[in-house]
Amino acid sequence: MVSNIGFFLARRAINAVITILFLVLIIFILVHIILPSPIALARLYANNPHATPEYIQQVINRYGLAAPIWTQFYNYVVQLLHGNLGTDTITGNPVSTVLINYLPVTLELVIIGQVAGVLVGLYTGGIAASNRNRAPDYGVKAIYLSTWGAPPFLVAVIFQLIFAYWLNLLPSSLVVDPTLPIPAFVTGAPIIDGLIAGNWAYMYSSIQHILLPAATIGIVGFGLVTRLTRASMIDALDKDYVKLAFMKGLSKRKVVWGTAFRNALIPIITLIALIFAFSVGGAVVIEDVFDYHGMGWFTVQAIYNLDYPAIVAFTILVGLSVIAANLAADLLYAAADPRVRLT
Amino acid sequence: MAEPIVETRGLKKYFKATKSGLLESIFRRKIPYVKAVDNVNLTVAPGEVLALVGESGSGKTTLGRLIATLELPTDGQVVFDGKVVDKKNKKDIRKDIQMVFQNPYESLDPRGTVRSIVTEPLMRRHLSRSDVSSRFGSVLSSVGLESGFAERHPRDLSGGQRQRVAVARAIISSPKLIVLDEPTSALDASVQSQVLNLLVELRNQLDFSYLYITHNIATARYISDRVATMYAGQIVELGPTEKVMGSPKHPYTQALLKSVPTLDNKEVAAPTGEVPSLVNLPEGCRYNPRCPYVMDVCRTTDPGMRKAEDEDVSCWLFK
Amino acid sequence: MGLGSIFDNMRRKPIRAAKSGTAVDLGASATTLEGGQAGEVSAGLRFYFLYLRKDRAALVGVAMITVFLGWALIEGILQQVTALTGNKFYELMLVPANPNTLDFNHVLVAPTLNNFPAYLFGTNYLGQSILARMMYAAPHDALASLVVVGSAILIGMLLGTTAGYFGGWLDEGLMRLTDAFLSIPGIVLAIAIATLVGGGFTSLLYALMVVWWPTYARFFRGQALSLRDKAYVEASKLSGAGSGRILLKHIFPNSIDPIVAYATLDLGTVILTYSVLAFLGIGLTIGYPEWGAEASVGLSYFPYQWWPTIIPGVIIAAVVVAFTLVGDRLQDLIVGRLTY
Amino acid sequence: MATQQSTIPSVSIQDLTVSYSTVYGRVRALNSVSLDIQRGESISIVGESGCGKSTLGHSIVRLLAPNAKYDSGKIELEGKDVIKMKGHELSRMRGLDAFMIFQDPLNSLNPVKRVDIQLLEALRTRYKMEGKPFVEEEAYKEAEDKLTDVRMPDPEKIMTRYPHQLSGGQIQRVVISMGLLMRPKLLIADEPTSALDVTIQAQVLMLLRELQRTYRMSIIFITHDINVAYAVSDRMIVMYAGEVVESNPSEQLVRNALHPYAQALIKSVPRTTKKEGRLTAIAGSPPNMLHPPAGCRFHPRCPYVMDICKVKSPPPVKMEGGAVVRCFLHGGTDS
Repeated sequence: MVSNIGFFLARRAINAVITILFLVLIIFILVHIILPSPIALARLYANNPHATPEYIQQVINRYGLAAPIWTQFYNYVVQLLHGNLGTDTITGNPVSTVLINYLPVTLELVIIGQVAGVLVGLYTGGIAASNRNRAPDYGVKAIYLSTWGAPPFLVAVIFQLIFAYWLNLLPSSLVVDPTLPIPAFVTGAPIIDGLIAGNWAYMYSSIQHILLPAATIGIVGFGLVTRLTRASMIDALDKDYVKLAFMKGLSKRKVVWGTAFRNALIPIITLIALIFAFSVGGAVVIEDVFDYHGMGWFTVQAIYNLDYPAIVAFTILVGLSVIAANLAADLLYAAADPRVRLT
Repeated sequence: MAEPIVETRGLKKYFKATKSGLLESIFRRKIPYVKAVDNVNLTVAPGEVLALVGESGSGKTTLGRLIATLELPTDGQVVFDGKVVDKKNKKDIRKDIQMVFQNPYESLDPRGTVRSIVTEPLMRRHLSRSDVSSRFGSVLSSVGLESGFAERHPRDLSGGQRQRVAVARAIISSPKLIVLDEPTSALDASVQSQVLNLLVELRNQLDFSYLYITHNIATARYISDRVATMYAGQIVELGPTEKVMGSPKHPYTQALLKSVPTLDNKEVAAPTGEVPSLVNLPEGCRYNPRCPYVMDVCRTTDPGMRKAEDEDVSCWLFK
Repeated sequence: MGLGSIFDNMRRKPIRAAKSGTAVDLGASATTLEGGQAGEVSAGLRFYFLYLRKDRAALVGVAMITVFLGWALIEGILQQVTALTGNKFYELMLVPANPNTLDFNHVLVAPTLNNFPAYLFGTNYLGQSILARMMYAAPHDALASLVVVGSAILIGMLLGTTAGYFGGWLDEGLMRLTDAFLSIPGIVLAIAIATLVGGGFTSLLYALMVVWWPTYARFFRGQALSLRDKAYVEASKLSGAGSGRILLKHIFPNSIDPIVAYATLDLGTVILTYSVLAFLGIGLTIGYPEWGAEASVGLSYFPYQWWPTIIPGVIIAAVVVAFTLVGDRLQDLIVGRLTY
Repeated sequence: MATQQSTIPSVSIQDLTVSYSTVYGRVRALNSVSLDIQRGESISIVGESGCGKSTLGHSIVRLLAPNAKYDSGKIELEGKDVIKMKGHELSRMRGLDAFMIFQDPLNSLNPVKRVDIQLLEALRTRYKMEGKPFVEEEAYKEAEDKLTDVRMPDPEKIMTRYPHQLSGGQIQRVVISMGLLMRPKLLIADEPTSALDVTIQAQVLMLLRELQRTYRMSIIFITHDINVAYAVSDRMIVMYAGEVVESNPSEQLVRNALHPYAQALIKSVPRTTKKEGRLTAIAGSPPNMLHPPAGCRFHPRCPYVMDICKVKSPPPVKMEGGAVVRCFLHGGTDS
């Protein structure tokens, strides 16, 4: 008999699949509502302004743009399943190759930045909640309000100003020192590839280069996490079992972090995907300011060159990775909360 | 005995214990049911106050909601004024039913004023404006609230005042039956007796019949003519209040009365064991795991309702 | 789906008086008003103002918001008058200098007090006064935030409340649809839509409107779910009210309060996203300055001339923080988490 | 385990005043409350919602809400003033000197930890405080025995369960056994049975009476239900609007209460034994703690109100039989 947790995860997996279908449907409909006529669509796919009518007609036939909308949707999905995301107009090669060597760079940056932001956010949120309405609470509130409100490019620019130009501690842009030999492509993420290839110089340089952008992403996600943690911790601290923990003679530190924080963590786990999406959104701008050649930077170039296929593909990929992140969060949630595991 | 206002015949209400969707049907996973109300037969005569006494999980609130047509039964029937309640006619049957709820802080719309809340039941009656305001005035005074309260918001009222407004709303459309779901259990002792007195006065003046649902036996004794004690979804004893309270016959009713602390006797005696889970109920009589007089037959077959003098008891001790 | 659950668990947990006990004794966050239920926050604007007045930081936030929205309104009307009459005098009346005139002998002047107030924030690489351009561009940001949040509330209320109230397949469908939208970061989806639709302020508005409504749909769904079981809704059903009347009379009005707090905070987030998109060069109308674009253009002269990027960034941050501050405090109040 | 017979009272509260700062202003929840509890004595504190009984309970073990403040007064627990305690002293007091259990069984145990871990956690701190080495098996055995002491059916199974798998009654029993493991000299129970069913409540009340006799612990039982208070305590304290209006042995209070509010409270409770005519209700509604009435706080609702009641607050007057009452009907007009 499939245990209860099996049903919980199976239900979440089915929800994820339906959500992905909706995701693709949304993008497809958006493209087709905005550019209803086959000619406009063809110009999108061809994407050279002075395309001749014959060339456009050729494109219409090749992509079957004149077909009824449902068949177009059907083969759009089939193309997607085969990983064929159209051709990238800047580089000319298929979008999928563009994604393969740029997306891992962004994912590595976002994950490192987010982990840092979340850890710091959890700690400060906890501190703010356990010293409610006293100095630390107001201090933390001031920090998270300003970081929440500051545009990512402002934070990026200020970090560059302080650490790169004045203190000259860290490089102000690029993914890695361009002069160094590039290790074999394994995962596409610079630090990990450097590690696998044992190319310490390359790895060290890419760590140096990632620090500032990652810190900026951390700051962007930090405000959201601190606010959620503070709210969740305050709710947890009001519960009777926290009072009971005090009654057992446990010290304030043990009660706040051992009992209350452990329970406050559960609602936050469910929001990992939301924080991840928030950080990826920030990454687009941050990579542009730091000239950090990841998928975000590439998207900004794609905006200037009206490279639609790349933009649409990136949107879908980000959506898929956020849904995957959410499934992972559900797993963590089931593991962390016995009420889900053993109803 | 005049025609009963409301009667239930073999009434059952089962809830799905787990979320049942596409997934469960694929794996044909047996969905356990919570048997909240299981084969209940009772009647309420015009102008009578029937009390439903039971602990949490006994199904008394669900039974109250079934009779108030807020829920439709899984099996069996609710017969109101001779008409069997179903999806179609439940809307106009509701004209003659009103309800007062437990939590005073959730029974009144926070954004409404006392006037808008109390006159809401008359919306469908298309009465003239003067009719509505005159009825509103008389109803407000009969629940002991000055006319100054008309434009106030629920948040400016105390718990007791809010329940008075809820009672006013219940009687303004002069219904035949008012279902009172633990109307005073969320109130302080002193305010509780104010509301209980009010309910008794209104019943004597305007001759409504009440279905009074409570876990507090003392209030049931004070207000009701007949009382039914419920346990795990079934009525175990039903009869005149003085009889049932004075000389309870069913072991559970006896245990219930002995476990209530009062100012007359300090000693409290409690039955052993826990309230059974409504999903996998014990075989035979549901009280057998906790009953001091348990016999073999109790562990196998359900006793069903039996006559004992002018009471109905569901227990093998009686033939 | 955990994604939107931040909005699901925002709906207030009903305060269940202990089964046979009375309301919570004068406990932690009690606001006992004339014997009212502890923890019951009295809705209504009177209370919000009373509360905000007591909180200095929130007062600063309210002041900044009024200045920003007030100026945006005045300048916005003046710009409309100019558009109608064709006479540029009106829109430049209150602006310290003409935001669009090029002045090559005052290029990249650092912020100084001389020629006050034009050069208070210095000039950009075309010699245009940054202060004038920021003031001139304010109406767009204000309009964008009000329109986007307004439309999101409308769409969200209609879809979310009906889905939450009626439940069943409608609810499941909406949940999956909003999950799909929420899985794409707002900025990324806005980029995709805006580039597809093509340039201009209106295309950016459409993009943001499409991106913004799901959050509010989840919010209203959560509200409807918790309100539909409330006793006063059941009492209304018993009085013969149909679903339509219940939605209009009881569900919508009671969903408003929590949304006011969240929307105040969200106005700031819209301005933030809008300026980031302008920074990336999306939705720019020729000849009309944008806060985000101003910072982006200044980037190429960074770090030697820091002010063309940093100053617009700081102004954006100040406005967004003002909205966030007030919204955050209101939200703590609504959820009753606030202890003074 | 006999506690040593010493003269100092288990708890002595003198002129305690506690106030909450709320958005509406400062609400004084306790207004110069004085109370002594002898060792091994079981008292109950009765009052309507908002009268400050729960605040009094929480203030003894310093578990007040963040927005609460000790305005004045002293709380001596085992001879030491609780209000002045800091850090280590505080965590030593909680557990060894006093233990408090709470109302809502759903939140009383940490939902993410098993029952045995939570019980051992209590034992670990007590062993540390007493300087004894902590031996896992020995502690596990002691915890299991305590569960049997509280009439828990098959304790081995309960130990391995999570709180959400237990019923309300079982959770309260685990919490009580946790208290017993700490061997406190004083047990404070804040409406422990209010959220339980009548039959389960009776089981817990019988259990508390029994434990009070076997462990010679002094118990403070806080409740709004005067019947429960009478069933479980030797002496009853009646509170109204943040003040102790009467303190009297239970038998005396029930037969002839001195303070008008206490009398009205007793008369307003419907009896299960016989059907009576109208219940005597107390007029008006509970006081608004933001702007409490001047003089004696019960005067707006009191049938015997005199002019002096509207102006001056009656001082506590000692009556024979160990009763104390704050009402001008019983003297106190001269001071």
